[in-house]
Amino acid sequence: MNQLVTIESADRRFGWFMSAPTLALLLAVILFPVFWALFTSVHDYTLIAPDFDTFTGLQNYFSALRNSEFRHSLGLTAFFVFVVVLIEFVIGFGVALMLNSVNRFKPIYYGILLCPLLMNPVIVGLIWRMFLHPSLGIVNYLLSVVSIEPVNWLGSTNVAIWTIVMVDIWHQVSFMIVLLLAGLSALPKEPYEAARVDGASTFKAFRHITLPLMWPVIIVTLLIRLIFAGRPGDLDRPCQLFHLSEGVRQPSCR
Amino acid sequence: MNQLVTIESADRRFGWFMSAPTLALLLAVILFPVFWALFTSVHDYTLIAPDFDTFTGLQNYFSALRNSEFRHSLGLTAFFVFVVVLIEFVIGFGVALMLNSVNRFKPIYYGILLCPLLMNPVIVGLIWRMFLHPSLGIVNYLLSVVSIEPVNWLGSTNVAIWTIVMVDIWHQVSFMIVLLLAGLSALPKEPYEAARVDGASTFKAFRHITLPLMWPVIIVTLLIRLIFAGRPGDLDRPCQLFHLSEGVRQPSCR
Amino acid sequence: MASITLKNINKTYPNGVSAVHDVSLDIRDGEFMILLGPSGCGKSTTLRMIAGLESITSGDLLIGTNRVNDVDPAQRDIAIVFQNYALYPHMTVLDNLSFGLKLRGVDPTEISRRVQRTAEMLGIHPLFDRKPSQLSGGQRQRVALGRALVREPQAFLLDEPLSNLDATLRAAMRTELIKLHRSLGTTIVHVTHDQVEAMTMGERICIMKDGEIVQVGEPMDVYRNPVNTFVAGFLASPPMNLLAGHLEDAGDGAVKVLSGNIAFTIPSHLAKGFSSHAGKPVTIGLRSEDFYLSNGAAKHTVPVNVEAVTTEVLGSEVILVASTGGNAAAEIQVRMPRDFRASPGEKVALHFDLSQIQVFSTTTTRALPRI
Amino acid sequence: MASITLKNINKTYPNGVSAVHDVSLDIRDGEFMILLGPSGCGKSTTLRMIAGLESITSGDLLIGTNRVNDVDPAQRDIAIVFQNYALYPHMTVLDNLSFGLKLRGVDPTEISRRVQRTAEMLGIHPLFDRKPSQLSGGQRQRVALGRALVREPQAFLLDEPLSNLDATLRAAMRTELIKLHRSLGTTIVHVTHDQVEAMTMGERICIMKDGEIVQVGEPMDVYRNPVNTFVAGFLASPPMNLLAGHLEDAGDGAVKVLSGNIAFTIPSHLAKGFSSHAGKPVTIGLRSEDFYLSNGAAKHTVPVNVEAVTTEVLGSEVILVASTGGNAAAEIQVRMPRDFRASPGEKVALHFDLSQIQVFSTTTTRALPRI
Repeated sequence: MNQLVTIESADRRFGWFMSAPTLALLLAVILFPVFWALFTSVHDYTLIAPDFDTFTGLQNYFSALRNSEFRHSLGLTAFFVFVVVLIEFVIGFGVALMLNSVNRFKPIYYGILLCPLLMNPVIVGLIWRMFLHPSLGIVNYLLSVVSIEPVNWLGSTNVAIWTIVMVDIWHQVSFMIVLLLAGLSALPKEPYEAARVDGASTFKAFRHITLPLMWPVIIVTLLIRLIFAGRPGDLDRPCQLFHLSEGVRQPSCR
Repeated sequence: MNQLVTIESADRRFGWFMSAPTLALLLAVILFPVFWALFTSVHDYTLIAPDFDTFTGLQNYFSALRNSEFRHSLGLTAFFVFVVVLIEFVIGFGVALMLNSVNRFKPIYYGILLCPLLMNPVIVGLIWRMFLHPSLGIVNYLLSVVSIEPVNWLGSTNVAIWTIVMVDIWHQVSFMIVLLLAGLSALPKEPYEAARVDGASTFKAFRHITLPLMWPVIIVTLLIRLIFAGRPGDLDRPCQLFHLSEGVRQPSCR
Repeated sequence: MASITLKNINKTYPNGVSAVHDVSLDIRDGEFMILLGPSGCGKSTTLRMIAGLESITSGDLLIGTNRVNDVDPAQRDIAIVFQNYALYPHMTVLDNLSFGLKLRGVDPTEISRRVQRTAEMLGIHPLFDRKPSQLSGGQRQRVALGRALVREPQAFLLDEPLSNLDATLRAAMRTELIKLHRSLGTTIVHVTHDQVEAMTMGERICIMKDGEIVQVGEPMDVYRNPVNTFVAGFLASPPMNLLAGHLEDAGDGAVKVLSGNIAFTIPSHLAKGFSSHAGKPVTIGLRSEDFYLSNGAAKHTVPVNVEAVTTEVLGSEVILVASTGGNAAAEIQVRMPRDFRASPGEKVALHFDLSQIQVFSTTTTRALPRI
Repeated sequence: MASITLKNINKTYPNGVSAVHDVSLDIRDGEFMILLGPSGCGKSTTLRMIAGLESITSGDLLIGTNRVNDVDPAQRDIAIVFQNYALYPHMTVLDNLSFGLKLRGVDPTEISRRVQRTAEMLGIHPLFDRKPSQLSGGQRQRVALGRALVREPQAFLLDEPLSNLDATLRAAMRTELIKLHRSLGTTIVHVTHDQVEAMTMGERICIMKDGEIVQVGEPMDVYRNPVNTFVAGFLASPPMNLLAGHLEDAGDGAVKVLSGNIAFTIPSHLAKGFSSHAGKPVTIGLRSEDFYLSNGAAKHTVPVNVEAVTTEVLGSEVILVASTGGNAAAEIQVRMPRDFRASPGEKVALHFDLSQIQVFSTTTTRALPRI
């Protein structure tokens, strides 16, 4: 009870009155464009004739959905987001679990993991274009060493989407690792000792203790990644894609 | 001592041997492109003739710096990053301090603050382009109401940089607020009570307790924002800028 | 130095929870007052209201003769030592000690003089350059105490400052605080849930329960004459043995106390007040140290035959846990001399000092007046 | 049930810190053994090595007759109750209790039977659906104990399980654990830093300091015959009074003990062993309960005149803090009857029971042999 009420309530009320106007203004400034976007989306609105007498309801959404190119884009985006986040999660959780059992040099691993995240996405695109060049790239060279036919990583439409998925994973998986690792290191240590004495194998401890305790972190991590991966043009994908391949043009950067 | 050594060391060694190869591979995959980028930057390297017999040292860097367009870009970027991060920090810390004294509805504030961050940058660009339209935009309309001359927000080069700064702050300040607010809520409550009894005013408590205790968080927050703001083409600026104004062309999206 | 007066103080939180209810207490100038009670009894809230860290819902708080309900904590000229010490984590010990004086604009040479003197008194001057995280629990406790002392306030408020120390250190700090109070003569209000601290340190004890004051008095007075079973059970370790029983009129103003195998006849000169309660159910209170092995050890002893359940050999003494038998079989704890031994099931003939018996009404839990 | 044998056990951490040094201890089948010592003495590390949570650097650990140094904790068939309880935070009380049995593939009806019986014994069956975060400290403690009990292991290891409870609950759990041990008869190893727990609960006490065993023995044996000043000072509250002094030969095998104003002549039948140490500096140990106000209270009493410094009135007894005066002025703490009072500075004539005197070599801190 003492912890909850640390400031005298009169003081708190005073502080509240002082900051309320500023906060209200701030929230208005932040929210207005958001609502504006929603508002215009249900009106027949152009900059040339900005009047709202023609409420069109979900008309704009329907016409977009009737457009087959848009549907194709939407499908590709959904597929891309789902695949990228799923693979990143599996790799990320695995690596996070491994790193969590390492006690020494943790800052070094964090540093290495953050490298791709900090890299300029333009450079990421250029570098991977070099690596994946059909005839001159190092990847096809390595494949030829083990006698595998060279792959047209960026030219073929079927392959290109997977190439993009791979590069995106390379670039973003660290984000997942770092978040999950933070969650893992915040788990209490004691239940694991209790489980060991209770007779739990490493797998059972993972299944019955780590997973249930990590649920909140897992869900938040997946949500964040889904939101970011689902924002076309966000983070770095558009330009990275653009630089990766002129074959797969990015609509938002056209 | 008990807390530090929670797993039997033999077990730890075993786990380490199991995960070491995977970790090593992972780190190699992550680090290779990074080093590759650094490596090519000091060689005369093209995809057509990918041989490294011509080590050029910092030649590439110098030639870039000799290019006046590059220098201009670099200067603009540095100015932009510095101004954006500084203003965001001041606003962000202020808002975080206010929000920290609010106990109820915290999740709602967090939700509102996260709205711009989650918004598609393309839409952000489009919306603000509407708002800032020289003759039809709401901003110039509101200015005209209080008898201020309309401003050419996006056309004039001198004004455009500040417009971009403003929109970027609108879009990204929440990030700063959320990080600083997390830092503030993690501060211990007790020293403030002690300081109150010791006779510290709100300002002195801020100066002598909040600031020194927040230093690590402040530095990390500033670093993260500097890195992200300094990544041209990252997050959403390039496309947002691109959509904001055809007048200010973004080099990485050309 | 100043007196502290609480007049009908109430504390109700915005959510309607009443933490402190109609508390009135006079703390005299220079007094060492203990607020004692189990956790959640409102003792800490009361202290925090005196400090000004909690607002007062209704009632008057006076420091000296000034009503300070709405005075800022900084202006009340009191110092508080928190349970978790609440040191400034980023400041050295020296800065922790001098911060309060600096804020008040005290002259630097005066600050240095006072800090030096206080630190020497507490033996913390070799620690001046350390941060709180580099100190042991006992050292932190001393720094927190030092921070309060250098201010030379009108009163010290101590919020369970000894509860995080180990037993040896706690005993030492107890003695030290008593000596400190004796040499400074400043008013001290000390919140604790430890009955040993309460008995040994306080000039008076104020026992609280559920936000209300149950009893206020000098330690031995409260110990010998608890107003109800709560105080009786709280103030000792092992606590007073409380047995369900009832009273019968034994004629001539004497009463008979019955509980299981126990049947005491209390003569009229000890039991004047009890007789009016004859025929009603009562709770009988027998302190563990009022039992003797020989019947000549005290006046008015009566025999009590019990069956040993277990003995706890503490070295310096033995606690006999024994059953009083009968239908209302209840266990009592008895302090025995250190060479006493009894195997489980063994019959032990004890003698109880009848002049020390406490009788409480079972319905109200309040002590029956003796006279 | 099984015995636990430690043979020359060492624990050295990779960073070279030696936590436990050459510990050999025989814990008999069904014994209640206490590991007692200050924090950092290696007692918890020893317990964790028995549990298998820490590796053993060298030496042999036997449970029954099997060397288990390299046996997985799950296979050792021991249960441990942790200081912080280490309950599974996401599981209900019922799941916490049955998890260990489920992992071992015990039949569900058998699990339910055992969990039900254990929960009833501990009174936690009404809490089956709660999460640990919804339990009070005492309830968590019971669930942690229950989780160990349902397993019906060969031995229980208790790592300060009572240290997070308040005084009343701790005293109750102490009694409950003793009864539990009596009814189950299982080997129990109990780590604690509380001398009251050690004295009352253990069949034997193993006192550790700095990673080594200092003394092993029955509680009263250790209490009466501490091997050195560390044990003497650790095992009681207030601790044994230790005074610097020296021995002189008094002829006829008797010795004279001198410390400040104190001068005792110890007759030869008590002091055979002491005389060989005559002329050397010694530390004299006087237990606080061996002082009396009348000289007939024990054989061999000798007068001690002290000056009262302060009195701590505990209700059931009084602790007199007094100065022995002289040049080597030292304070002693003396247990007095509850009606004893003395104002500061008052002279008090005490009588010490000379048969209880302890004499330690100042150089080695070890007790001088009495015979």
